[in-house]
Amino acid sequence: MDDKILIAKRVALELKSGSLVNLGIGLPTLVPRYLPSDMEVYFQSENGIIGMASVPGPGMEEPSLTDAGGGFVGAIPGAASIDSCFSFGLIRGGHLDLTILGGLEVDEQGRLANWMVPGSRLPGMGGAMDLVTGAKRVIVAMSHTAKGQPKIKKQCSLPLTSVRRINLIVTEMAVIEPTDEGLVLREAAPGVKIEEITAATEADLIVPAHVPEMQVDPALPGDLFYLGGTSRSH
Amino acid sequence: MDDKILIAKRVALELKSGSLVNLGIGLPTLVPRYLPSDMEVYFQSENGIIGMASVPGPGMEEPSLTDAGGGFVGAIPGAASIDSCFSFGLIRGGHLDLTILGGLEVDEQGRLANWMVPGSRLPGMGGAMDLVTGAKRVIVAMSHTAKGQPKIKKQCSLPLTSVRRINLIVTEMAVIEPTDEGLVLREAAPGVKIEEITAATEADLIVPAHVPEMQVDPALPGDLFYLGGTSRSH
Amino acid sequence: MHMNKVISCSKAVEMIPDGATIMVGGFMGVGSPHRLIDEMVRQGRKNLTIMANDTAFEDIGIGKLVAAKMIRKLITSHIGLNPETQRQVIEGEIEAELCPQGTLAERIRAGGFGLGGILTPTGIGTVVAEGKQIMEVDGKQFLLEKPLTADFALIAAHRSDYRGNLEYSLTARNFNSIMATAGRTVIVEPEHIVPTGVIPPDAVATPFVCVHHIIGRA
Amino acid sequence: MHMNKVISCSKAVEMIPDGATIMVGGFMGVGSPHRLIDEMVRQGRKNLTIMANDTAFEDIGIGKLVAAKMIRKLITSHIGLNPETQRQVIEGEIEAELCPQGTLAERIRAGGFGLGGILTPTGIGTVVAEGKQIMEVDGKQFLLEKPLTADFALIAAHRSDYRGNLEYSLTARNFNSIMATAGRTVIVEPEHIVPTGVIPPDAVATPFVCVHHIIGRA
Repeated sequence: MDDKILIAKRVALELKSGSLVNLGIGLPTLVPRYLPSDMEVYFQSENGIIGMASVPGPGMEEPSLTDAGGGFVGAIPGAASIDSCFSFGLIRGGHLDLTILGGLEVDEQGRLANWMVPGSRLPGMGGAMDLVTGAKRVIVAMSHTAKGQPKIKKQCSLPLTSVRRINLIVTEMAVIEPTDEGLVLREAAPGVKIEEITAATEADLIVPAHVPEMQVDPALPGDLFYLGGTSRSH
Repeated sequence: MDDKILIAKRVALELKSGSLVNLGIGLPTLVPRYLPSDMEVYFQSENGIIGMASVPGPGMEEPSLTDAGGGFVGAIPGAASIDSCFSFGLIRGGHLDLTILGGLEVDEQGRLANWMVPGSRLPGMGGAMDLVTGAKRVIVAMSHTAKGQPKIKKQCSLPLTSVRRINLIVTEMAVIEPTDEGLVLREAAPGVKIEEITAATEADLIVPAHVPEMQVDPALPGDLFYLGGTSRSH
Repeated sequence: MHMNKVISCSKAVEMIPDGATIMVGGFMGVGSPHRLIDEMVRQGRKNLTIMANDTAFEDIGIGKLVAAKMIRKLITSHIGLNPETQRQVIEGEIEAELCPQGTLAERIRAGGFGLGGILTPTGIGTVVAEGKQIMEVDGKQFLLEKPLTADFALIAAHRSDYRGNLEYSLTARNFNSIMATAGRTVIVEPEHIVPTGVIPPDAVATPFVCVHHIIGRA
Repeated sequence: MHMNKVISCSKAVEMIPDGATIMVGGFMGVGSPHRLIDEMVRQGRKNLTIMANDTAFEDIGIGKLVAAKMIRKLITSHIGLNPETQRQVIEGEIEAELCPQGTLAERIRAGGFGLGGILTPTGIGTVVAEGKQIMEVDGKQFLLEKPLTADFALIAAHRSDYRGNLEYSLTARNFNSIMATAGRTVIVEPEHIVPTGVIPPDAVATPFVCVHHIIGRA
């Protein structure tokens, strides 16, 4: 199974019916594909729509209905448009149940760095700092390593996005939960040994006596289908 | 001429076409009656309407369209409804060109007290503190004295509404402008002597060599016609 | 299929315990949730902390909660048209915190939107500033006023869909849309309930995610 | 009869001097005033301070102002999808102040609504907090972020009436309705202009008193 699809399928299990969810650009937008069809989750795009959906079909793009990356999206019946103050009011005010974000680094205290690489990339934080600070629950969905180097480190070398401790890290190797005691290894991906995970992790991991295997449904679709996903014509 | 009508007619001369104006309860709501018919002034009611007008006629009251006192009003074509944050955002943010308010006392520095009488009346400040602090221009329209006692005093004995210096005081006796130098007597009402004004004023008045007579049009209607004015059925 | 948030007026009020902190929408009774207020009186709650722009009139809107002596504490901007509220406040039966109207609205919004307070010029140099922190920003003085939240927000709307998207009508909007962000449980009493999808996204003044319960037709 | 606020795009841009501070609406080009931006480029303004959520793409929206090297200073939340902006910032041609998106939106609103700043938890403990005041309110820490205003706000809307009441469409609203409160001169570029009275009071997202000029049909 593709790493990204594995991560997306596992993260999908964390979503609850009736909740309001914000998805970061990239990998997180794969997650809606793997929700049970009877589950109603509401997606917020921070540029101003609650109830985001995919474009209903080719030719039905609407220039005034896009996601935070500028890609065309659709909307569910009963969607609501809001301005940027209201959108971030919901985020900052604790109305957002969950945000799923990519990560560059997470430290041993569960703090995320995901918005800049000094000297080389200066994208700006966009909505990431508000999201990580304000959402009720933050899940980081990312590859376990980058160019062979661990991304879960004792200390972040990159600037932090927020000092708030995130709630869960899901990678292609493991599910890890930051706690008061430290980073706890909750699940290992199918076929991945615990020694492999600790070797690929710079931070200390607390390894419980029993670490269950990550359970995802291999029968669910395996193609990369992103919410939004329809690029603009630029 | 009725004192209130004299004051309302004089205040009406201060209004400018295209401006946004908020009227306090009572006397100030007489003012719109005396605007030239070719002048377009927009009235805000702080409970959430811009473009307030009188009820178009009997039987055309709308339960959801009222002024800040709960009386029925109407709306011009192109009126806009806003929530209380937006309404006071306009007031505090300097978007309101003028507010016309009643007064209990004004001090020698031009500071208004109009919201409470300790020990006897505790109505609450409602929107008055925001209005006096935030409006670009504040005109106090009030009787010159109360029970024979001056209301324009060296010091207010009542709690201040704001430390902001108001822009003009209009009474049935005079027009007075608070300035850096003090309270300047700008106009005297028809038939009122300057000694009568200074005698009815506790604060020091700066009296210029020439004090013109207050000019109002006696031909304009003389009946007490309040904007809003239609009480609710309670 | 989506979750149905509609409940009866009596069930809604049963959720509210004595001593609760409650925001109530409306301005002089216009845009107040009148059925919820009547049911509160019928069920007889006490020791309530009420946050509202005003207490309307003695026999209208929030004035009925005052008349029934259900209020222990009041955070409000105006009680001048309700002599019974003034009497209870002056005689110490109700503890009242008087707050300028624009400040009250912003404090509720700040509570709903996760801000640590507001910095307003309103009230500087007056009794309202007593005991509060003054902040100087770029040479101007502002009063720090703290955010407000509540256990419940009881609001009125013109229309709701079954998801809880709300539209308001004219001056009946007032504090309702703001309080909808700041109650931990938000209960709306709409004049009409319409099928989801009937209110277009751009007409929604309060998005459904802020609304927990919708009062059904009587 | 009421005042007609409609002017041509070129007349509007002629009002804007070199060195002006300008808020520009839009999010990745969606809901930006594209005709005004094109006219700014055509008339060739320089040394501008631009406040905007992002600089879109190199050939779209605010990206065109970047490409034409018209910007001296930028207050924004995101430049990641415009490599030319990143280049100009990294090479010091543009002075950039990066601001979290929710903070940027609130700072603009604070400027428009006369608040002394905002108190936000966002940015505490990060580089964003450097040099800024931390306020403790009831045991929680907040960053004091200052209000923003501008000489001009250039915004886009779906419909305007001749008075300047505005409606927006879906995610094209974004920063436009907020900036409409914070520009000393607010110029709107609507997709459609309709007779006054066509937009009902409850559908107005920006009331006419905030809007100074309306760009007429091309």
